Formats: sequence, structure tokens, C-alpha cells
Amino acid sequence: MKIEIATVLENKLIASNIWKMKMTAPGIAEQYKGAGQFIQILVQSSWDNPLRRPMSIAAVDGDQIVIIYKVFGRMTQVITEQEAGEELDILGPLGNTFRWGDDEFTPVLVGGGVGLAPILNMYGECTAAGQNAVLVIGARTGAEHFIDHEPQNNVFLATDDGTAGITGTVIPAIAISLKNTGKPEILACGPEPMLKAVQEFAAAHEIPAQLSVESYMGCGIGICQGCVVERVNGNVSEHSYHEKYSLVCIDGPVYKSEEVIIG
Amino acid sequence: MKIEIATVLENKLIASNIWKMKMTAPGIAEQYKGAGQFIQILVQSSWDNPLRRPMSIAAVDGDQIVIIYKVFGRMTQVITEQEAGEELDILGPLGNTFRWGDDEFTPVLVGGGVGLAPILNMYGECTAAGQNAVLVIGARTGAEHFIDHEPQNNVFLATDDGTAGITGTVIPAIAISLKNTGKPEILACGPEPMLKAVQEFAAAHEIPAQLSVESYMGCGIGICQGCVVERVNGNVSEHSYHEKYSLVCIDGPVYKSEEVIIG
Amino acid sequence: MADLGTKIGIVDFENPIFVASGTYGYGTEVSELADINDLGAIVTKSITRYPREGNPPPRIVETPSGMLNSIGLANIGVEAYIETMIPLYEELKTPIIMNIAGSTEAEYCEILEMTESASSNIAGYEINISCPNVKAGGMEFGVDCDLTEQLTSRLRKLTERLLIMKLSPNVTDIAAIGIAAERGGADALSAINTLVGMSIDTTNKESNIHFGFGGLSGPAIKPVGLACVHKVYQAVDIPLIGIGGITCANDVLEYVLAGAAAVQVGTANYRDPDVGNSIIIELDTLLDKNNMGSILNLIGKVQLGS
Amino acid sequence: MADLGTKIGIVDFENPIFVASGTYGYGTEVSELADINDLGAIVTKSITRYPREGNPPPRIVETPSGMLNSIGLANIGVEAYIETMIPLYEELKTPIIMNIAGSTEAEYCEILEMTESASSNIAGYEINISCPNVKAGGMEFGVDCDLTEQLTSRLRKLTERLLIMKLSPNVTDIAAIGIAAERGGADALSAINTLVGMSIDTTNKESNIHFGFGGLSGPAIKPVGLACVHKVYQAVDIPLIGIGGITCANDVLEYVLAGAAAVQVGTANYRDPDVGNSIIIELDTLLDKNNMGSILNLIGKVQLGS
Ligand SMILES: Cc1cc2nc3c(=O)[nH]c(=O)nc-3n(C[C@H](O)[C@H](O)[C@H](O)COP(=O)(O)OP(=O)(O)OC[C@H]3O[C@@H](n4cnc5c(N)ncnc54)[C@H](O)[C@@H]3O)c2cc1C
Ligand SMILES: Cc1cc2nc3c(=O)[nH]c(=O)nc-3n(C[C@H](O)[C@H](O)[C@H](O)COP(=O)(O)OP(=O)(O)OC[C@H]3O[C@@H](n4cnc5c(N)ncnc54)[C@H](O)[C@@H]3O)c2cc1C
Ligand SMILES: Cc1cc2nc3c(=O)[nH]c(=O)nc-3n(C[C@H](O)[C@H](O)[C@H](O)COP(=O)(O)O)c2cc1C
Ligand SMILES: Cc1cc2nc3c(=O)[nH]c(=O)nc-3n(C[C@H](O)[C@H](O)[C@H](O)COP(=O)(O)O)c2cc1C
Ligand code: FES
Ligand code: FES
Repeated sequence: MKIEIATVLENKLIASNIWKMKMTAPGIAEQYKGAGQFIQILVQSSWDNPLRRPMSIAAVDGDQIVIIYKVFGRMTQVITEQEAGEELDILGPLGNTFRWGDDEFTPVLVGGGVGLAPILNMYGECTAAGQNAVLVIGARTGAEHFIDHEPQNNVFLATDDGTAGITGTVIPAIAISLKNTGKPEILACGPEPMLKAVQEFAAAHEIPAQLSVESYMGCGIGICQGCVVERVNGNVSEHSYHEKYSLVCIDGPVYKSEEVIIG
Repeated sequence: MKIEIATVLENKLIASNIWKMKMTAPGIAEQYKGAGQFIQILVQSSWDNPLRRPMSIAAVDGDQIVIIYKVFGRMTQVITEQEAGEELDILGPLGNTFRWGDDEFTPVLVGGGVGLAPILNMYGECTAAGQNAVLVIGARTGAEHFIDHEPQNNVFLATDDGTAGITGTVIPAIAISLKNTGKPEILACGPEPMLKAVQEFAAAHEIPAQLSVESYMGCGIGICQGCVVERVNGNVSEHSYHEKYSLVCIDGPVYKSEEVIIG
Repeated sequence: MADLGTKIGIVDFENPIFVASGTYGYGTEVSELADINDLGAIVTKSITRYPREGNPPPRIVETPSGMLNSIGLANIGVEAYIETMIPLYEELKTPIIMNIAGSTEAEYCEILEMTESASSNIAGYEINISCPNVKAGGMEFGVDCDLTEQLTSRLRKLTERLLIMKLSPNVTDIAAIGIAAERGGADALSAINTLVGMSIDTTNKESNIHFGFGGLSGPAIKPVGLACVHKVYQAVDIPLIGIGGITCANDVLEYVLAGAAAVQVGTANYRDPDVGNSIIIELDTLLDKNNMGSILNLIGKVQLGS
Repeated sequence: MADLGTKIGIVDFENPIFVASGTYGYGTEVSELADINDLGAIVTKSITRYPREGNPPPRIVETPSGMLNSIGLANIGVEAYIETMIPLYEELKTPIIMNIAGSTEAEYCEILEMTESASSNIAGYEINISCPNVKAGGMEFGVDCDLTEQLTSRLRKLTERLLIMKLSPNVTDIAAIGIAAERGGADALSAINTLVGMSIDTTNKESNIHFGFGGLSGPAIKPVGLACVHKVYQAVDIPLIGIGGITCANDVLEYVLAGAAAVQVGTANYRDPDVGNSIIIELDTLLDKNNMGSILNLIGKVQLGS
């Protein structure tokens, strides 16, 4: 990991409220290990909002990295104002990756909201490696989608309002997508309610799953102890340490579905 | 007085570290009463530096106002980054004005450092009114001057290092300028040591003088009581109020020299 | 239109956005810049028995997300207040809350009695027992439960108007002081006054505040104000007025959820003397958008984990 | 090169820039990002008798110019610290100061004794009697003069290494606690720990910190830290370590002028884990530029008006 002053190459709106930024960050690109890892952006020098903002790496191409982000509050708004040529202070690559490589399983990649980036990244890595993968993307409405519903190519969209792809949450879409999938393994990233639903679905259908979870981060590098997620069956005796809680920034953000308590 | 969103028309470096900004501010321009008055600039929406910054009005032309400022610290640096077309939140016009109009006296206008603006403004007002005036401007070095030393036209420059005009502080320059001036009245604005020297000079030579003083301002409109200057012979009994101290933002910034204690 | 009305003791206020003592002068100075008649209430600058010139400059300095001040309770004194200010308030729609400071119990009482014996429409009194900057500021009361209770009960006997005790955050246990004031008969408590702070000019080694220490205000102290309000809320039954770092409607809601029935805006007035009215409009929209109904339903409703 | 060397009790430090407990882990985590060997000292995360998981999330939230945390003293416990951390420190040039927290006097003593009986190169101990977030954090000591003096003198008997008591700003009279710790035999005092604060998510009415209250840190509290250091400086003769909101060399100089012989950088590490080293370089330049000489000549030299 390192702190690097990246140069913005491109920053554009790609769907309703969803932006994509490409930047040059050779040091971080070089150390990058795979989909799931993230960077911490120091959005501005002002201390009005003191903390860096975590953003998953959506793609790495040579010395360039890409993020895909949703405008959520003040700092994501400020990120949209960055123009090509401007500099951005970023720290990365951080965290672990989705684990795959077992040809027996077909990755079913499930993303929604702010969780699109690592899922699209994973999809790209699968495609590049010649691995068949299923992509399921959820959104509230069609305008938030920037790829097409192509069930024939194993790309499934879901929208709450039915304006694109399958109507409903990602769960019915996953169910449909599984019809032609031999041995699926779900890899998911998205808002808490989505992750919770995926977790329950995977458990009910005994499908292995990995979840990339979100957490409020102070440092991103294990020195503040702020970013914990609760582990399932954590040993809660007084003598336990990091058995009940796990640091998302270094142990995660990707966990086996049965390992963590969501929400 | 009013709060107005001004539009920057021009913002440029006019001498070493000295900038000039022209902006459209019809409401404030309309209420403007004369040289000495100032505005309070909300430089940025961030709360890193919470307070507005006071800047004297250097000129008013129709619905435009001009400020001349020296880069001193962080906020004056940020002001330099404002570009034509951008908006600036300003409050004004505030404070009182230099008082003149008695033809018997020749205004000797003395300015230095951050105190140039009201002095040049006053000079402009004299010229426009056909009133003869003497201008004495001090600086550390020639590069900080943006007008020429023209003793024949009653414009005197002084520099600490002798690189332009008369060598030394404004005091010897004032002394020289007074040679051809019948009944002078000094009107001065500048850093504390300069004002103090002018005050002593005026007292010693029994020349009437008005000083525009500086003070750290919280509000600019009389509601914080932060900006006080000490009055001479202030009644310090327990029953006094605003006899010992005066609010620079509403009673000032211009005081009779014998009225205030500088430094 | 959401219902912004709130109630403190016997007084109904049209909205919960007040301006804080010392940050709005005597109330009428800013009428050129703000529609002061729309504010929930105006709390006027601390008034002492005799006029005070205040402390030597420098009196203020900005700090990260805040500022320090040591004005030293500069004010016109109670006699001039009664003569020159109270008549102006007759023409205002906005309720006026008179803030009082003193150095002895007798002094607080004298000021309140003098004001009560004059005819006035002021809505009530806020008692400053928490000014960190001068001895006359009552800090010795604000840090002591017994003195607070005794002062409150003496003042209580002198007026039927709203009696609000203003608490200091510079104590080990603010809830205990709040309980003492409640026991003494206060109608309400306001919190917080400023935190003791310091700032130094390293270029000349001088303190940026003449006497060294000043009072910290502004967004920097908002978390401290919220914690103080919530601690006192858990301890007393009388209404609270939240103060500290408020700049927008969201801040107001935070204070209400922490336990405040109304709030006071201070430092933010210096950036924008009309910020109170902007907040009222913003709050109306915010409550409507979230279907939150009356703020009275939200007081103290913050949910903590178990 | 200015002379950045400083002295606290019996220990000489190459420079006065330390990193604060809880903001730099156990000291070695950031070695990939920062040259940790150039720091004046590293104060490690509070260690308790037994490992602690800490509080449920959310544990942190940002605030204007600061942040709240309620980590709940999550740590590996003294046994693991001795086994796994102390050996790592043998390879460090930087002095390590071990921060200790406990819920009883006996517990503090036991932790210190266990550490003393192991072989180690740690430079000293910082005793956390000021964690606002958990009962085990010693706050009951930090607000009480007698308990502070007694705890200090018991610990004093157990070690000849540097003994630093870390003070809380959440008290009425921090100088009194400082005097008590000095009387108990502390070599030095560090101040401040975090201020109690709160933050609320108004969209769901939930506290942004699981249990409600958290500790406020960052530039927002710098004025409070400076005031506390100066108050304690006026009251005691032992050296002080200034903490609170430091982000640059100018902040360091402010603390030194207020009375600190060294400082600790906390929250700023989260934005830039190498900020300590940047500050050292900046401080060197600043001292040279202003011909200020050694920082030892500047300690407590702030000039106040009279
Ligand atoms: C490992 C990880 C990867 C992420 N990847 C992406 C991504 O690829 N694309 C994307 O759009 N979003 C991503 N997010 C979420 C993103 O970090 C937040 O949306 C962003 O921080 C919001 O900032 P804001 O100022 O706009 O929002 P705010 O106005 O701060 O809104 C508040 C909400 O934002 C979140 N937030 C704020 N600060 C932090 C912080 N320091 N750490 C974590 N969460 C915070 C909290 O949920 C908080 O409630 C990721 C988060 C994590 C933890
Ligand atoms: C009535 C008046 C008129 C002025 N007119 C001009 C002018 O025409 N041109 C010009 O260049 N300068 C003028 N100044 C000075 C100018 O306001 C300061 O140089 C400016 O505020 C510095 O801001 P900064 O952030 O760059 O400096 P900082 O980094 O804040 O530097 C600190 C110094 O700036 C001054 N300062 C900072 N904030 C304030 C404040 N709120 N009020 C007053 N002083 C402050 C203080 O002296 C302080 O020590 C005037 C000041 C006053 C009081
Ligand atoms: C310049 C200044 C002067 C103040 N004067 C008084 C005062 O006279 N009496 C009083 O009770 N509080 C006084 N206060 C405190 C405020 O009323 C308020 O409690 C404090 O500033 C916190 O609110 P804020 O963060 O919104 O400013 C003053 C505050 C400032 C900044
Ligand atoms: C996330 C976090 C965890 C902390 N943990 C501890 C701790 O374990 N022990 C301790 O004595 N202080 C702890 N502190 C307090 C800091 O050491 C320091 O006193 C405080 O943060 C003020 O300094 P700052 O403003 O530079 O952050 C912690 C602070 C933060 C922000
Ligand atoms: S974000 Fe600081 S430890 Fe994980
Ligand atoms: S600047 Fe506030 S009263 Fe003058």
C-alpha cells in the first residue's frame, strides 16, 4: 500500500447519479491484487469532512485505475467536480479480494448501488481469464443502469420499478440466473439490505457466497479500529480479541457469507 | 448595508503580492458613502477559516466595486484564485468614511501595505471633486509599488530599501511632501507601526490627522464586540460603556488621530 | 408547512430557532440584514448591574471550525437596558429573552428585580452562570451544584416569567448542575456556553486573546453541545434549549433528537446574520420531506444501541 | 538543522513529535507508509489486563474539523503485548511508550508489573486515566484528585521508567488533577484525551456512535488542548506532552509555547500516516526561519496581556 497523488484522466456521469473516474496511479496499480480491493480518497484539504472516503477499485489497466461511484453525500458530490488533469490524494490498494479460481464453480456476481465497482471488476477479471460468469445488477430504476439486460449472455438486470430487466430486488434475478448455472458461487457487493437478502438466499439454497461489506472507515489501514463488522459465532469471552469483531479494512472487505453478521 | 452575491469581473496581480479585484455588486455600490468604508468577504463555504475577511473599498464605479489586497495568509491567498465570472458572498458597505470637504485643508493621503485601498479611493474622490491632494505611499521595496513617484504631481513613493522614490518609511516622504502644502490634513491607512509613526508625526507637528485603523473582526456589523480599539482618555470608571473601547466596525474604521491608541 | 411551534415552560414559541446571547447584540442591530421578527426568540447580550467596557483587544480569533472570544461581558448595564432597549422591544413581534450575568447572588437578584419593576414585554430571563471569560460571568456558580440551586431559587421568587439557567460545558458533571437548577425552580435549561480554549500567534509568541483564555464556539463544539444536552436530558424533566455550533436545519434536528425543545444559533450569525431565518425555512422543508410532523414529537428521540 | 531534541524526565528524545495512543496501532502497522524510525516516540494503543473486543459498531464518525470515536479500548491484552509486540520493538530505533488502561488500581498495577518483569526496551508508560468511552478506561480516576494521586504513587513504586499520566479535559479543574499526579510522583503529564461528544443521524434518528457518546478529537479541539496544557503548565513543575488537533508544525509550536515539552499527533494520522515525519521536517524549517533555536527555550513562553 502507498499514498499516491493520482492524476485524473476522466470523470463522467455514466447513469443516473453514477459516475466513473479514471486516474493514473502507477504505484497503486502495480501493487493491486484483485477485485475487492479499495482505495481511500482524501477528497479535499479542508477539515470540514476530515476522513478519507473508501472507494472500490472497479478496474486496473496498466498504470490506470478506475472507480465507479454513486453520489451519496457531500464528499462524493465534491469528487464529481474533479476535472481531467487535476490531482487526487489516494491511499491504496487496501483490503482483501474476492477469492475464486475453482473452475468447478460458476461465479454469480451480484451488485447494487455503491457496490457495483468490485462486481464489475470481478466480471472483467473473469472474462479476461476465460471464466464463465453470471452478472446480476440491481437498481431502483432503469436510469441507474449503464449496461444492458442480456439474459442470453448471462447478464441480468433487476429494477424495483420494473423499468429495466427483471422486476424486483436482485433476489428473483439471481433465482432466474441460477437456472442454467451448474455449481454457482455468489460474490456480492451492495447496500446492507441487499447483502442481507443475498446472505439469506445463499444460506437457504446452500450456495456458497462471498460478501464485500461496507463499514465506516477512519483510516483504512488497521490503526483506528473503527471499521468493525461482527463475526458470526464470535467468541465473546472476555479473553477474545478480534474474534467477535473483524476489521473490515484489513481482514475484509470480502468475507464468506456465513462468517459475518450484516446490519 | 446588505449581503450580496457579487460577480467577479477581474482579479489580477498589480504589484509584488498586491492584487486588485473588480466585481459587480449593485446593492452595495448604491449604498456606498465614501472612502474608508469596507466590505466583509465570505471567502469560502468551508469552516476551516470561519470568519469573513474585511477589505476596504478601493473604488466604486457605477454598480462595480474594486478592492486592492495584499496576500497575507490563507484566505487572501484563496481570494487570488477567484476567476472572472465566479461569485463572491460579500457584506457591506460597512463602517464610516474619511471626513473632508473643507477647502482650507489639503488632504495628505498616506497609505502603506494593506492600507492602500481606502487611500487610493480617497485620492480618486479628491481628484474627481477637483480637490488638490497629496499622495504618499510606502512599501518595503519598489516591486510593491504600482504607481509612479511623481513629486511634481504631488505623488510621493517611499521604500524601505530605496528602490523607488524616497528611501525610508512614509514619515520622511510626508515631511518632504508637506513643503509645498499650505494647511495639510493627514488621512492615513496602513500597518500599525506606520499609523503609530504618523500619529506621532501629526501630533509633533500639530497637523490634524485621521487614521483608518485595523482590527480583527468577527462580524463587521456591531454584534460581536470583538473589534475594539482603545480610545485616548477613555473614561475607565466602572460605569463607562464604549468610552474606553470603540467598535472599529461601526464607529470606525476612521478615527481622529488624537482619539485612539494604536498598538 | 410543518408544525414548528414549541413550548418552553409557560411560553409558546412560533418556532424553535432562537439567536444566542452575545451573538446578536441587543437584537435590533441587524434589522437591516435579517427579518428579526421571524425568529423564534432573541436572547440579548449578557447584562450586568453596571455598564462594562469589556476586555482589552485582541478579543476574538478564529480556530478550526470555530472561534475563541473573550469579550469580557461588555454591555450597557441594566439601567440603560431598561431605558433604551426595553422600549424598542415593544415594537417587536419576536419574544425577547434577557440574558443576565453577575458576580454575586445579590447582583443577579438586583438586576432581575430592577427589570421586573419596569414595565416590559420581555418573555423571560436566561441566567448566565457559565461565562468563562470574566469573574463577573458567574462561572463560580456554574460549576457548583449548591450555588446553582440557591441562585436559581432566589431568582425564581422574583419573577413569574420564564427562568432559564445557562449551563457551562467546562464541568465534570453537567447533569448534576442541571439537576440543581431544576431543583431550584428553573423553567428550562440552556446548554452550552463556550468551552475554555486558547490560541497562540507563533510569529510573535503572543496569545491571540489578550488575557490568554477565551471561549470556544462554532461547529467545532457541536458534538460537545449535543452530548451535554443529552446528558442533561437524561437527568431532568424540564425543557432544554440546545446551543453550540448550529449552522443548518440538520444541526437543529440533531439537538432536538438529543433532547432540546428549542435551540440557539450563535457564531453562525457572524457569517450570515440572517442564518436563523434560513434555518427556519430549511427546517420546515426537512420536517415535511421526512414526514416528521411536529418537532415536539422528536424531542429526545435519539436511538442508542444496546 | 534546528535543535529538535527534547527531554522528558530522564529520557532524551530526538524530536518532540510523538504519535498518540490509539491512532497508530501497536506502532509497526504503518511501516509501509511512514518512516516510523524518525518519530520522536510512538505511544501504543491502550493495553488492558485482558484482551478486549471493544464496542459494537458504529464506532467512529466525522464531525466538523474532528471525529468522534468509541472504540471501547479494543486491544490484545497485556500478555499478548508482551509476547508479540515487545519483541518487535527491539528492532525499532524509536522509543516506545506503552499506554495502559484499567478499571481498578490493582489492574493498572498488575499490567505494569507484568510488563516490568518482562525484558523490554520500552521507554516508559503513559497511564490512561481519561478514556471517556468505557468503564475500564479509568475515567473515574481522571476526574478525582485523590484517586489520581494514589494510583500514580502506587505505579511510581513499580517502575523507574518514564511515568506519564494522561489527563482528561472533561473535568472542572484539570490543573488540580495535574497537581495530584505530580504529587503522586509522575515524571510528566500528557493532555488531552478526547472530549465527550455526540452525533446523530437525523435520517434514521440513530446515534452515529453505537452507545451514544464518543470522544471528540482533531483540530476542533486544539484550542481546548492548548488551554488545558497552559493551565496545567501554570500549576506543575514536571514536563507536559501536548495533545489535541495537531496537524502541522505551527500547531506544535503553539503547544510548546503553551507549555509542552513534546506533543502527540493523533487523528491527523488517519488522513496521512506519515504526517508525523512531515511535521518534523516542517518544524525544523520553521524554527530555523524564525531563528528560534531549540524548542527547549520556547516551552511555556507564550506572552499574555496584562
Ligand atoms: C470498502 C468500501 C468500498 C466502497 N466502494 C464504493 C464504490 O466503489 N462506489 C461508491 O459509490 N461507494 C463506495 N463505498 C461507499 C462510499 O465510501 C460512501 O458512499 C462515501 O464515503 C459517502 O461519502 P459522502 O461524503 O458522499 O457521504 P456522507 O455525506 O458522508 O454520507 C454519510 C454516509 O456515507 C458513508 N461514509 C461517510 N464517510 C465514510 C467513511 N469514511 N467510510 C465509510 N463510509 C463512509 C456512511 O455510510 C455515512 O452514513 C465504499 C465503502 C467501503 C467501506
Ligand atoms: C477595516 C479593514 C479594512 C481592511 N482593508 C484591507 C484592504 O483593503 N486590503 C488588504 O489587503 N487588507 C485589508 N485589511 C486586512 C485584511 O482583512 C487581512 O489582511 C486579512 O483578513 C488577512 O486574512 P488571511 O486569511 O489572508 O490572513 P490570516 O492567515 O488569517 O492572517 C492572520 C492575520 O490576518 C488578520 N485577520 C485575519 N482574520 C481577520 C478578520 N476577520 N478581521 C480582521 N483581520 C483579520 C489578522 O491581523 C491576523 O493576525 C483590512 C482590515 C480591516 C480591519
Ligand atoms: C463573541 C461571543 C460573545 C458571547 N457573549 C455571550 C454573553 O454575553 N452571554 C452568554 O450567555 N453567552 C455568550 N456567548 C456564548 C453564546 O451565547 C453561545 O452559548 C456559544 O457561542 C455557543 O454557541 P455557538 O457555537 O452557536 O456560537 C458568546 C459567544 C460569542 C462567540
Ligand atoms: C480512534 C481513536 C482511538 C483512541 N484510542 C486511545 C487509547 O486507546 N488510549 C488513549 O489514551 N487515547 C486514545 N485516543 C486519544 C488520542 O490518543 C488523543 O488523546 C486524542 O485523539 C486527541 O488528539 P488528536 O486530536 O490529535 O487526535 C484515541 C483517539 C482516537 C481518535
Ligand atoms: S478503518 Fe481504521 S482500522 Fe479499519
Ligand atoms: S466586528 Fe463584530 S462588533 Fe465589530
